[in-house]
Amino acid sequence: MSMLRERAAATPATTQASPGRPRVWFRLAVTVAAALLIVLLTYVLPPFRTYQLATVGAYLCVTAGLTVLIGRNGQLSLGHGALMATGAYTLALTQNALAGDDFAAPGWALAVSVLAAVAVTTVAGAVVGLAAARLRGPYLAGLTLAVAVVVPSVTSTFDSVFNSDQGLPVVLNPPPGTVPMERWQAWLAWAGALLTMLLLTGLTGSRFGRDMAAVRDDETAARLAGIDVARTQVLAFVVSAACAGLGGALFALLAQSVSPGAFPLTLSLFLLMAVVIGGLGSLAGAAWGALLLVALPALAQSAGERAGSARLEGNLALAVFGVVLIVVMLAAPGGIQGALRRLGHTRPVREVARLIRHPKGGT
Amino acid sequence: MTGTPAEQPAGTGTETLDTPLLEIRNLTAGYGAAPVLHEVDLAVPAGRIVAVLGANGAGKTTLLRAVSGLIRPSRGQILFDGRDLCTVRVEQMIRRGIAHVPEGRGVIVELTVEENLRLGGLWRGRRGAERAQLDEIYDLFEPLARRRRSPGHQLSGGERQMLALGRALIASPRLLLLDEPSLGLAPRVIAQTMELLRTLRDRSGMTVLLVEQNVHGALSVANDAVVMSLGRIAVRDSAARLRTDERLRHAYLGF
Amino acid sequence: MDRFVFLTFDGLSRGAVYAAFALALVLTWRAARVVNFAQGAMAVACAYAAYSVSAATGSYWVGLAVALVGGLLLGAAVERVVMRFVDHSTPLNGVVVALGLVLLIQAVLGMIYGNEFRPAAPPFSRGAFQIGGVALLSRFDLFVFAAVGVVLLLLALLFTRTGTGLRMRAAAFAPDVSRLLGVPVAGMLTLGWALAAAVGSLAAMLVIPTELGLHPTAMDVVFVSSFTAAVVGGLDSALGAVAGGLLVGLLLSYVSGYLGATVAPMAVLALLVVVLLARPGGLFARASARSA
Amino acid sequence: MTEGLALRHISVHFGGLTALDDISLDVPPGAVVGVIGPNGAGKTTLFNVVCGFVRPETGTMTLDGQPLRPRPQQLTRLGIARTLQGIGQFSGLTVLENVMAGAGRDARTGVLSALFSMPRTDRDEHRLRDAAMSALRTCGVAEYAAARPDGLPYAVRKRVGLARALVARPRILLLDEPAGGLGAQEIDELATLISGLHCSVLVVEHHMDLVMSICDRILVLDFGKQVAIGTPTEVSADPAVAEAYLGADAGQPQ
Repeated sequence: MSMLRERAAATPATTQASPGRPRVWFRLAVTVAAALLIVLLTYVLPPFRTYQLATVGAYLCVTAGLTVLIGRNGQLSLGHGALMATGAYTLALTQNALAGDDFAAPGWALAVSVLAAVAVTTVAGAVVGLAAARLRGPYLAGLTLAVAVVVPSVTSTFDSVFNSDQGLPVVLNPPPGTVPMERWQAWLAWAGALLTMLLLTGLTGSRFGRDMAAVRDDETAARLAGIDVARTQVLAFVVSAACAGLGGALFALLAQSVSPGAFPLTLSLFLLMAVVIGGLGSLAGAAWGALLLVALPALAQSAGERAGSARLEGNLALAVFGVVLIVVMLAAPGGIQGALRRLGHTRPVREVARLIRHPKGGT
Repeated sequence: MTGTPAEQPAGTGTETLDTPLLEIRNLTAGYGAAPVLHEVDLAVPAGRIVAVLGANGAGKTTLLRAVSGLIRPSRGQILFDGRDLCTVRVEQMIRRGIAHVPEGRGVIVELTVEENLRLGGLWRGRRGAERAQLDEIYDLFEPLARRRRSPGHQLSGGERQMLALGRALIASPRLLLLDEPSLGLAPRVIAQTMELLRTLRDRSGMTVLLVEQNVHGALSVANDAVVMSLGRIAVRDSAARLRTDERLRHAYLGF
Repeated sequence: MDRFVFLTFDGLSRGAVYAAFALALVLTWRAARVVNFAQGAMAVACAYAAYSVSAATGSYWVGLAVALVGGLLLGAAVERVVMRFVDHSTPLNGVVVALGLVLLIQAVLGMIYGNEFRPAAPPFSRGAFQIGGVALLSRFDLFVFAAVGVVLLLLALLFTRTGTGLRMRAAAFAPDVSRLLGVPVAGMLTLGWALAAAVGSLAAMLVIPTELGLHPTAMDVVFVSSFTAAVVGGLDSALGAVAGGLLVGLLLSYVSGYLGATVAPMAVLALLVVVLLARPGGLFARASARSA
Repeated sequence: MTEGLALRHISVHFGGLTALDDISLDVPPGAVVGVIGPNGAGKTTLFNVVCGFVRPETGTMTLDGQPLRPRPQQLTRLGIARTLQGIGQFSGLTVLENVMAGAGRDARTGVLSALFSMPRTDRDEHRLRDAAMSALRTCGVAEYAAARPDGLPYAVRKRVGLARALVARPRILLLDEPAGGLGAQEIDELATLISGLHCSVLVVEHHMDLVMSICDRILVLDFGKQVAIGTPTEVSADPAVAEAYLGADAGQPQ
């Protein structure tokens, strides 16, 4: 029974036992390699595929932030579509303001408006996050849901600024030369995505990532370990909001317009689905999720076209999303990334969950 | 470390005549991977009160939870009236004649006194306990009669104790599992509770498995007793003999 | 003043529907500790079935019966087939699965009926009675009040006067103790879901004719309003849900009437934020009654 | 000035229930103080008061003479750490990360530094990791550093919890039923471990052998009241203690 006798013989464990985070230079190398791969792809793929690739990159910004919030910190947000809209509209407004009458924005305007988009969304995220830190479970879900559905209402009420349902145009000029629009968009989107991933791996690999997981797993124990629960929750929300703002700004650049129709409630649900299916809390899972967000509708559309049914076309993707979401939640809570990681050694998840619910063993 | 294994089976004081009402054989059970009970053997003859004593964490509550099916044993057998209990669902236990008053009494505080009592007889019929049964309980526990419309959370500890007992008695069980009925009660109320158990046993032949921290209260009414320590039965003897047993004091106080 | 009176009655009529829908959310929450985010989609599915049957039979009432029975069955099915197997160790899981159901149900409805609005006629005139030149209530409004009132009454009777109601409450408050007392807790859970879904279907039948018509997402906005109502009331309180529903109905009516319909969702959000920040457990949340 | 932790006349009521009634207690530097009593005696409430989960209605607390009004997340900064009665571990983190999570106050860099992976953050991580490993070694569970806590034996998990408290280098360590769920031999080893710690310890425990062997002083509670206080010998000789445990009509066993 006693494991403690073994201890006497056990050599002090090596520190390499801990996974920790990969060292900076390693992550930089991976980022550079990924960037090279993306550039290569943009030269190989046809324009439409390149555009899809760009969309994956834009989605990745959002899903990466969202998976940190939901998976790492256990806070549910259904309002990230609205945060994306915040970023997108800020980008459009800033850029149009800088562009002047002839829509010829100077080169630095793009950088300024993307930064503005991220900054404004970060502030919005801080506001929502401060409220969210007081709320738990369904109350938090409900509040963020109300945020998600408020977008069209805001754009219609302040239509002199946001121009109601028509939305705003976004001008994007590729740099002069031979870069076609799609390739430029893909570069921009992936620059944002890779930067996001690089920063987030740094954050989640540090004590802040650990604090987030601790708060998620046991708030009381986290407080006793000296972790400021509310501050950690607000931090997670702010970070994920900044990512959503960047993603939204990139979406505006891809679509070259913003309108409330681009940020419906279903977008927020899709994002949630993507991070759940990809694998909650894992940044690699966020990449799977972003890929799915682009690939599944495309697959479903082509299936619908083949079936020759207009009704099927749009809805098949939704149905598949829904079923996959339910099945993943019931059968493989680790998502794709979890399944990949578990290949080899399985863990009886339900057993573990039961243990958590009855922590006190004895009478 | 604590006590010595019993040399004789339970009930050495007065011999058992036939098969015990409840028989636990070689029971190992717990939560998740870690067992709390290790190879427990216990026989409870019909019409007797058996006290289960022991310090916190000894496995007393787990033993009761295993009998009523709230946790499933990983090894061993539990026989009630000679029939296996391990395959019986928790919801069916009360139909078999087993009533379990759990740790913390299990009064549903959101429901009124009368609703809690009706719930005790609900397994029999459509509207729960009959008027006559309720009146019987109110006769037995007069304070409850005055508070029949009060929600459970307004009751005092003693009243909750009465309600929990009354709700179990409405089912007219053959075996009553009681988990620390004296917890948080004044000595006078504890004495009344033990007196009631004695009456129930003597008048209606009810069998009681009584988990207690209040050793002397429990031993004042029990026929036999076992002392548990670290998930095993360390001592078993007649209640009368255990009252003055040095091992008992040691199991609780370590000195 | 006339306008204020009209808006008040209109708000109360909408509020009654929100109250019913919020009550359905509370029923599920109390039975299963899950906020059923799929309740809107489930209710719309029943409404589609109802109007299909109405169209085939020519009778609104047969359709209404179909909606109610369909709600019972769908609710039971969702609990038995899906929700029962969700790991509820964190509230996140139930919410995510419910959202998956939303996507699935809305997609299936879109495949069957198409994603355009279909007219849904009310059984009674929506023209308002005039009293002293002031438009007060329509026949349909009266029908709404009557239907919601009957549901409230039936639920109140069920929970306070019947053994089944007592079992359901006991199972929700204390599952383990209830099992020891012979209550089939799993069955009560299924029943709770079934009842909640039926009440939700009724609410959909009452609100859809006053909106643009049938659409797979027709209940999304109603869900948000009703959820707000349930939260404002405190998710555990049936009375709170009714009060919250009427409050949200009135708020929306006044805001739409005086400030414009587009402002309404912002008003709902504002109400939710104010209430949740002041009382994170809702206005009618009881101080934790459980003590050892 | 009183050194160490001092509680004076602490009272707590929950509704009509008296959880703590005028309790005073000193935990001097280096001492091991035990709190015992039957179920519901108020032991955990006493801990919750010290940790700031429960505010006492009356009474004061001081730490080294300074008034103490604790908030749970600031405890470690005050030099107080507590283990939890249950397991209270972060199931999503490894054992090492669990312990590192308790060492946050050793970190010197902020969010921006972490976002941009500054070398300073790396150095922070190394420092935290070394501290955590050394705490795990002290508790004899270093070989489990890379494992998830969920699959581990109960005794190991209890020790990981202890390591997480120790890594904050507390001056006062609160142990909430450290022996709960452990076997006899594991309890003996735990006693050795606790006796070797270089801090004051306040321990709530049911297991009498452990309490009697490690404590310098023992406070006995029953129904929120102080029944006895003194050295293990004094307490075990006090008939009121036997009565609290064995019931009202407990005679002195011969």
